[in-house]
Amino acid sequence: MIVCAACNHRNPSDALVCEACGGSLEHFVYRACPSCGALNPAENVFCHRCFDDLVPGSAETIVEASDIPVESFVPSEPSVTDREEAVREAAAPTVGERPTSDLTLEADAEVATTAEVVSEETEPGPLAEPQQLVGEPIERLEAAPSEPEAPMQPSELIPEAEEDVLEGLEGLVPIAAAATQAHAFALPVPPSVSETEQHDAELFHSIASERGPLRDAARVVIPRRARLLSRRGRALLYLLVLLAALTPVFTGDRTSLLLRPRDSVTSLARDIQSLPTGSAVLISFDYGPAYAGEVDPLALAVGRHLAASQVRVVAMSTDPGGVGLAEHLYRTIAGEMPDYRYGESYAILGYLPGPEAGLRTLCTSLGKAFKVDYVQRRTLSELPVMKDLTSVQDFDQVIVFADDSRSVRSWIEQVQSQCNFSLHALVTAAIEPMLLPYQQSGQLSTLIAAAHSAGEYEKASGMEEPSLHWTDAYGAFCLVLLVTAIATNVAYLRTRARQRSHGQ
Amino acid sequence: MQPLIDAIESLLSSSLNITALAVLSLFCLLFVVFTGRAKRGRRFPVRAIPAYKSIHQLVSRSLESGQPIHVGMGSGRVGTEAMSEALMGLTVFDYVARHAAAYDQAVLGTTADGTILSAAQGVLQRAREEAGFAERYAGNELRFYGPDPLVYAAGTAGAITRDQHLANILVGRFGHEGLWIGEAAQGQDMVQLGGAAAPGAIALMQATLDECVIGEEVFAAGAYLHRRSHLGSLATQDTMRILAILAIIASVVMASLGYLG
Amino acid sequence: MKKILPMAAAILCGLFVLTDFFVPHPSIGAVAAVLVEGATILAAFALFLGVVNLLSVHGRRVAREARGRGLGVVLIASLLATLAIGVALPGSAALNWVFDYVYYPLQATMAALLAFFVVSAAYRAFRVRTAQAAIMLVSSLLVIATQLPFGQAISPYLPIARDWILTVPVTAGMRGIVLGTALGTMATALRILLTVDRPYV
Amino acid sequence: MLETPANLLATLPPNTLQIAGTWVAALLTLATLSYVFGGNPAFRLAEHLLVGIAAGYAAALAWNQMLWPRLQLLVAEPATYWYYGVFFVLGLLLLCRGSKSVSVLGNLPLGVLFGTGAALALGGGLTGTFIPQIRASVLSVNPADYGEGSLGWAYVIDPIIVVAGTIAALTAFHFGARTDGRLRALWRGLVRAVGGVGRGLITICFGALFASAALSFFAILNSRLVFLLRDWLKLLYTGRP
Repeated sequence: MIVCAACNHRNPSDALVCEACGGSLEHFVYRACPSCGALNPAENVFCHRCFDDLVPGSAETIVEASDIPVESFVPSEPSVTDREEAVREAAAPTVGERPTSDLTLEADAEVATTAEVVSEETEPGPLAEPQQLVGEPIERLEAAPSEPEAPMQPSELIPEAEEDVLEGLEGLVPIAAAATQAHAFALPVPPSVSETEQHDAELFHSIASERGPLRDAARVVIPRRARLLSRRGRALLYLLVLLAALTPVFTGDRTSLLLRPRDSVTSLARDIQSLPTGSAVLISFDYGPAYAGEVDPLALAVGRHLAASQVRVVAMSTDPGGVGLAEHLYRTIAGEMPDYRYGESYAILGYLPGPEAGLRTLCTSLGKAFKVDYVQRRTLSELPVMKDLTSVQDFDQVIVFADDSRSVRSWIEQVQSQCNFSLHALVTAAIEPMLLPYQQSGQLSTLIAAAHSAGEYEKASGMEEPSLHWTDAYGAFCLVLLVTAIATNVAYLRTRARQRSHGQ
Repeated sequence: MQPLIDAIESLLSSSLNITALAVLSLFCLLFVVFTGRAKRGRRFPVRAIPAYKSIHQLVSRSLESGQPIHVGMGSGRVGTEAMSEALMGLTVFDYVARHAAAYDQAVLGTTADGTILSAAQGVLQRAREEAGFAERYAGNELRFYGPDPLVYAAGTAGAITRDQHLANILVGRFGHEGLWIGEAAQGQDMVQLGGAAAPGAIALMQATLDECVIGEEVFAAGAYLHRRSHLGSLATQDTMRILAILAIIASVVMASLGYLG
Repeated sequence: MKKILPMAAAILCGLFVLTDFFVPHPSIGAVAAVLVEGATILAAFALFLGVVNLLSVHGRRVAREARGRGLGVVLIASLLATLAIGVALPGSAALNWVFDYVYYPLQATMAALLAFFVVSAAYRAFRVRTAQAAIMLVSSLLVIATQLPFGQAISPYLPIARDWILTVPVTAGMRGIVLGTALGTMATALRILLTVDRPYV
Repeated sequence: MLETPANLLATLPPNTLQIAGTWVAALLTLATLSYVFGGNPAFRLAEHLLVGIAAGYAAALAWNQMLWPRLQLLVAEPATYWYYGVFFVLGLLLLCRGSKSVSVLGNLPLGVLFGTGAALALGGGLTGTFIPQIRASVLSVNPADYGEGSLGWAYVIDPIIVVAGTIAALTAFHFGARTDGRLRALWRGLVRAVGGVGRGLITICFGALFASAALSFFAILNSRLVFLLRDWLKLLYTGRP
């Protein structure tokens, strides 16, 4: 019985494809035990659970096989080399007709051939490769079916002892007497061992008892690459990165004077600058704590600019961690500007789960998406800041801070395509390349990679903070990457040269 | 009756939906035909993908050496768009777990999402039951670390480096955490394979893993491992690919000649 | 019954949600929206399953293994404490404190480790053994060089060069990957909807 | 029970908590960063703390934002929100997965999840990616559309690269490898050649994404160092708190 891996249907042992679902039975050749139903590897003769024999008749085979030495055994044809045939020949005279076993044999042979049909290909085939490889432990063993394997060992061992060598030896040694008497022998004196022999023996012992590295098994599959980076080399690289990050502390961040806002940054700053007092902006904090380090400085710069321009801000998030970040950020801004009050100047609506479906509701009604706000748990209409703001269309600008291109795409596809407004995406540098096409098509008004834009934005908005912009560090980091690239190739060339000289 | 008429009217009113519906019908038709053929055992030769070949070998080696394989299924969530990637992780786990179960050996699966965890629990329990060792199904062979991707990375890297594993297979929805796990386990000298569909993730993973499946290849895991019926979808994808390319060429020619917008 | 019911549920839910994509009708849309919302509810329950799993795996570690017992206790205690504070006092100062001073720095620093990992990965990926590695090295270094913060000061063409690389060859490559992925996603989804694949029974 | 310590905390001056928090955060940051020098007990402690807190925080959020509000709606207006009841029952069935004996009950909610997810993936993949991306690749390659004379020829290079590159990259994923017959062999050779070009483009794409991601990670590392140096050690000049 072969059990289908896909649908668990139990098929007869000669099936090639599952009777129920049509799935292939080629890779999973396991047999179900006829008595307890447990699945067994194909090469098992006995069930690994109840120890019943898996292939009907195999048990007798073995019983009879074990009888072989007792009866005078007729050795099989010495010329037979093929293992399978030897097995058959050996089994045939003793066991006699065994239709079931032959059937499995043929079936298995067929399985093997279908495998080859798929694999016959000029190029290392499709499912071909798998078969050859997985075939090694499972299917090849099956092709030489496990069932007659047991009789095989006696048949290989016995032929040399054509007669029973122990015949007539009974009673030669009086065991009972020997057992009751005290031993009269002294231990044999060990022969004197030469130093070389001693050394050899120790060497042999150490080799034989040595435990091989376990993962060698895996490395057979994918040859072990010469370890590219030693522990020390790795530590050195990491130290370089750390030093690169700390460069501005030593250099005083001189290159930040060279910092010039890019066009996209300038245009966003201009857009915000041109907003009249009292207009409203929706900000979505679609990033988690992991990437906050990158996005937060830019979000803070934009938030301060909005606060200074007296624009109403409504914040929300489609990332569970984003609400906490928004709150933290606005606590900072409110701490700096005493007039900036929650509920009047800004509000945090909360977390909107299920990006696609959730965002779609923003087009119709904010109140439907957010029953209450996040901080004061009041309904949205109770908040003064929400005056005349019922849906996303009522906002003058929408700014999305994101660390996942999917969330920006949801904003474009689910919200912006439904109701028109200008959408600014301020994202991590990692996802910026994936969103560039949307900027080109005009769906995104602005696309800014956050990494080092905070300083640029501060310059563009004229609200520069007297702090380091860390620009030296980025330059140093580029150098580190360049050094890495050179180092790895130099190391590579050296190993190759060494190999070549070894080869000669 | 009225809702039906409304529905048909609204269907006809949008051009995108007609195109989409036509493409979908074509896709379904091809899918049914090719899957039927694949089920009947019709051969469909496909190119070799080294990583899947290695998974086959690794599983055999794992059974011989008794060292478990770790399958990381990532953070995709069933019930959302990310289901497809998550399902491929589950398929690879299914393959590894069934082999491990039939030889009564250990396996480790990790995920960052509860829905995949519950599906994987079903897969593992079924595999153990079928092998006849239902009692060997223990909760700690499947682990949940999450739900944040980096939390998953930290938890998983810790789990696979604590115990000796033969190989680390990461298939499913991954982001930057693929790099995290790959590099953290790098010193452990275990074979690392994997794949993801998102370009941003795979760019990092292929730099750190020994072998990698890229983009669409991830969705072929079933066909290359143990599900012959999945070959039908590969044939469908190939046909659709050719049609899409022809459509692009034809439209580009039309657009250049000024017939389109 | 054990199999039929989940299969029927899968097909039925799938059909409703799929129809909503092609037939923009309010009543179908409402059913689909309920199903999608229901999926998020179920995901929330699944999260609790994950928490139970985490507790049991580490509980077992604490009970049976000598190694790492203390760490297991730390994990369980921090989990239960955060859960208790979060459920009992949502939006409280205590929860904010845990978020700001424990959760946030831990996660952000885990992400910061990626800066180190990316360099050691680069050491492997930038080794020019194949043509592919060479292409990868060149394109990486080009993009890195062109996105320097003071690039604009060095040459106004650097950002333009970067935009060209990212909008022409990279867009082409990415579009190929994305289209292929879409094909794979659709085929995988169809396998579920037509019950060729049934991972849930 | 939890109220008392919360009240106690509230009576402390606000700065105490902040300073204590900064110290805790700084020590945890250092513990995590110590992984640079290899695995060590401090990192393992940070790792376990993070796993525990993340799970607890997410579970609390799921309860507060997802389950509790809907449960209240269900209790308040069972006639309108009856479907929440259905999903709560399904959710409880899903929890049965945790136990070996009743694990089968979890199949039904998983069926719902897989069905919904498959439809979202199919619909989203088709209408969100497949068709729009094909449409986006339809660009005119006629130089006359881009400008007069040689200017047009210069500008037309980009759309040609994009269109041809998209086709090549898509071909790189072709699975079929049938080689019987001369025509098929020719086809296979074509697919392989075009796919090779596509693979090159994909690698360029990977290189660019790798570089952008590296920049992203480095920015995060910087922010942690800023925290350590400015907020904790107060070594750097601080313009504002």
